[in-house]
Amino acid sequence: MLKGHRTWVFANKPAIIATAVVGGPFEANGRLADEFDLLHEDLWLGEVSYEKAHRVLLEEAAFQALEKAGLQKEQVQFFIAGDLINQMTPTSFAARTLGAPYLGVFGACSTSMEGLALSAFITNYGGADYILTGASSHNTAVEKQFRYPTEYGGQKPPTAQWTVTGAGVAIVSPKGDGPRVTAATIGRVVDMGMADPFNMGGAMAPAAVDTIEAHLRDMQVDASHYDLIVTGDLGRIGRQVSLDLLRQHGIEIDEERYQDCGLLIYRDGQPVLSGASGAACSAVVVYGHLLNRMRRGELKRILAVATGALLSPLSFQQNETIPCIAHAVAIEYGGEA
Amino acid sequence: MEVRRSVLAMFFWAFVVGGLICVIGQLLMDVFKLTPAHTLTILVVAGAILNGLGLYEPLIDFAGAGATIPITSFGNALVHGAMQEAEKHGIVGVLTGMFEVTSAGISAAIVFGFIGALLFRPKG
Amino acid sequence: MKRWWLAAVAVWLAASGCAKEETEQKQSLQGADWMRAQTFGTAKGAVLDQGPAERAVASLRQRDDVREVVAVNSGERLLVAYQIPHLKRWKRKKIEKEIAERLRAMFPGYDVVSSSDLKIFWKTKDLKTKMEKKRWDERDLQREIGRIEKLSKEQT
Amino acid sequence: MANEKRKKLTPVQQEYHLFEKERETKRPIVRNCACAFLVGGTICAIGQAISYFYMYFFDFTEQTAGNPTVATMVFLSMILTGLGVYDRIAQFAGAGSAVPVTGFGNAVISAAIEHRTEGFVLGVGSNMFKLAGSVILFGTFAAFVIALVKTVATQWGGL
Repeated sequence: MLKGHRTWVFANKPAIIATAVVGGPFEANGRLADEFDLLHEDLWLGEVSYEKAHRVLLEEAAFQALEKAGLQKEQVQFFIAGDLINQMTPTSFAARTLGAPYLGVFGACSTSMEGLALSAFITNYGGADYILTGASSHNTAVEKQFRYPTEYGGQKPPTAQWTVTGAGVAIVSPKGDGPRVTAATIGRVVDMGMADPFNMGGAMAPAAVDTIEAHLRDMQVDASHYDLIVTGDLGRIGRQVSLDLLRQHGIEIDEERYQDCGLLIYRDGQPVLSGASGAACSAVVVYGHLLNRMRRGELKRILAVATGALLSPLSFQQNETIPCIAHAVAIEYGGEA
Repeated sequence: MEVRRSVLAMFFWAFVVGGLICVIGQLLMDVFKLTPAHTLTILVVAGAILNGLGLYEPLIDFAGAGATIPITSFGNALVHGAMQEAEKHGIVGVLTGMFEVTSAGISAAIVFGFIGALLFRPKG
Repeated sequence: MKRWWLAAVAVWLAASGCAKEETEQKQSLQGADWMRAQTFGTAKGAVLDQGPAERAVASLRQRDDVREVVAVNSGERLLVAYQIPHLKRWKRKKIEKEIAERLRAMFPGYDVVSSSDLKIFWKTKDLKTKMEKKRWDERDLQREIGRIEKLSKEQT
Repeated sequence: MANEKRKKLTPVQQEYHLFEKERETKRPIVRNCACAFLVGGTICAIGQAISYFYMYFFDFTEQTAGNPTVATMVFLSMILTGLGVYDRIAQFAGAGSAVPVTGFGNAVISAAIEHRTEGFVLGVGSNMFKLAGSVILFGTFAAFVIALVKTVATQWGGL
């Protein structure tokens, strides 16, 4: 049901019955290492190319989640996922392995919540019993695609972010137990004319603010309604900018309850500069860490706002600015649900 | 003793001059927000221009590797080779002599690049 | 481990490819104590007349843009190698030209080779030290000077 | 570059740019320059040592020692790039490791290693110069123009 301008409210509250997250070596050293189902020591995952390793990450996460939910892959009716690589081949190839009907979605780093919103919408209206949704990214595959060869010695400025190696998937079902998806707000493309690909957080912050504002307005609640509002991968700079921007727009948010996945995932000492990014960043933190906290009862209501920068190396080289987007999904567990 | 002194002086000036050229590169990257590729391109062209003005050769005499190791020397060497050949063969030499002096850097990069691709894979 | 072998072979190839002539390599500076060898003066033990070389050295020593000089002559060949004080190396090309002209004027009948190159300096000094130790006949000396001369004219 | 772009922006965008700029982590320019100086200087000093090595043990003069020195530096750069060390040094050194010829080598070699998975012909062969190509192009073209002007000036202008 549409509420306000661009928010869906899901009357049936589809449940996230199982989640699984897989990470790479850098994540294994991170703060959230315990929240992963599977961690790899080798960035190559024993494959011959980073792109193949990328695909394997998503496959492993998908099979882990199926196992946890006690499902066979044939029972999955739709697979909705995406990544950052050219034409999304890692996800499409993983879909080939799964054999499920597949919708590839691209929202850059906001793919995870885009997929979750769509999955919730479909299951809410009886479109499916089980939908597998997720997102993945692989640090070096993405670096190779968007920036320089991984061994190239280019100095990154302190505004740069580190792409997460990992995959996070969730199985959404209209029945069953687990955190429930109550609402989703679809973002619109916001372009503030930022053009520095080494400062994604600064570029994406306005998109996050736009979506959060729209969500709160459509739902007619204020920020304190949520125990936690978590953005996807704004990093240190983007988080600060968006927080100040929200306050400027008259939305009071408790700083403690406004977190960023890109800052949660790694330790302070890791050389990630401004924080983490990548399609897997929000997927891994939300489906791993945050849903675990909800299951433990530490959080009741969260709003996950995954942010994405919709650029390509081509558009950047042609001097285009960076259009950005953010999708918000409200998740509840326990309480009056 | 005297020779040792001039060797040490050469090390010192190589360090200082080479370091300063790198600082210019760093300023181009940080202040003007240029990509490394743009920075290196500018430096190469600058090296070629300095040779054209007759300033780069004295710098090499003075700073040794401090002037030959930075990428600016690449532009210098291209002009140098072209001029050398032009003196011998006239205007056609400009085209044919260009890689006379620079060939070492490029061929080493090509050969070792290929060997590297045979031996290594990216560590990430 | 195989990698390291290949790498080692590559280094060896690079190094050996650069040594152009085996014979010249042998005459390189191994063993010669170039740092402490006497700089000024001429080869005393030499039977060959080193008069022109001595005069060239004496003449260049007066210049303040020359720090060390060493010279050898044989027949009508005169080889002069010198070092320029570091801060004057900016004008190296000019100094080299001046000195070459001056020496050519001083020794009209001679085929004069002069260089400020460190390698040429080492080689010339080495040659002179050897001349002190053993008798050289003129032809050998000529050939050796010719070799150094060729080296000094190489461009790349 | 930045100014030209800014003119095209709407007032809202311009306002946001200033807003964001205030909160952006500044590049530590002084520290970066110091690191670039130290590392770049050290690389050049190593280059000087290598060229003395070639002069002392082989028959190279100050002039001719340049080429083998450059080749050796590129070789060292290959080793460090292959072992995954060069990009770590670069994050610290910035231009200090990018500007010396080792950085040129690193650009070629890293691209060659990176694209090996696409095969030797289509991957390594065609991507090797994707970063260093512009250096060669502009260096060569600038040299061509300069040498041409200089030759014309000395040959016809001089007479």
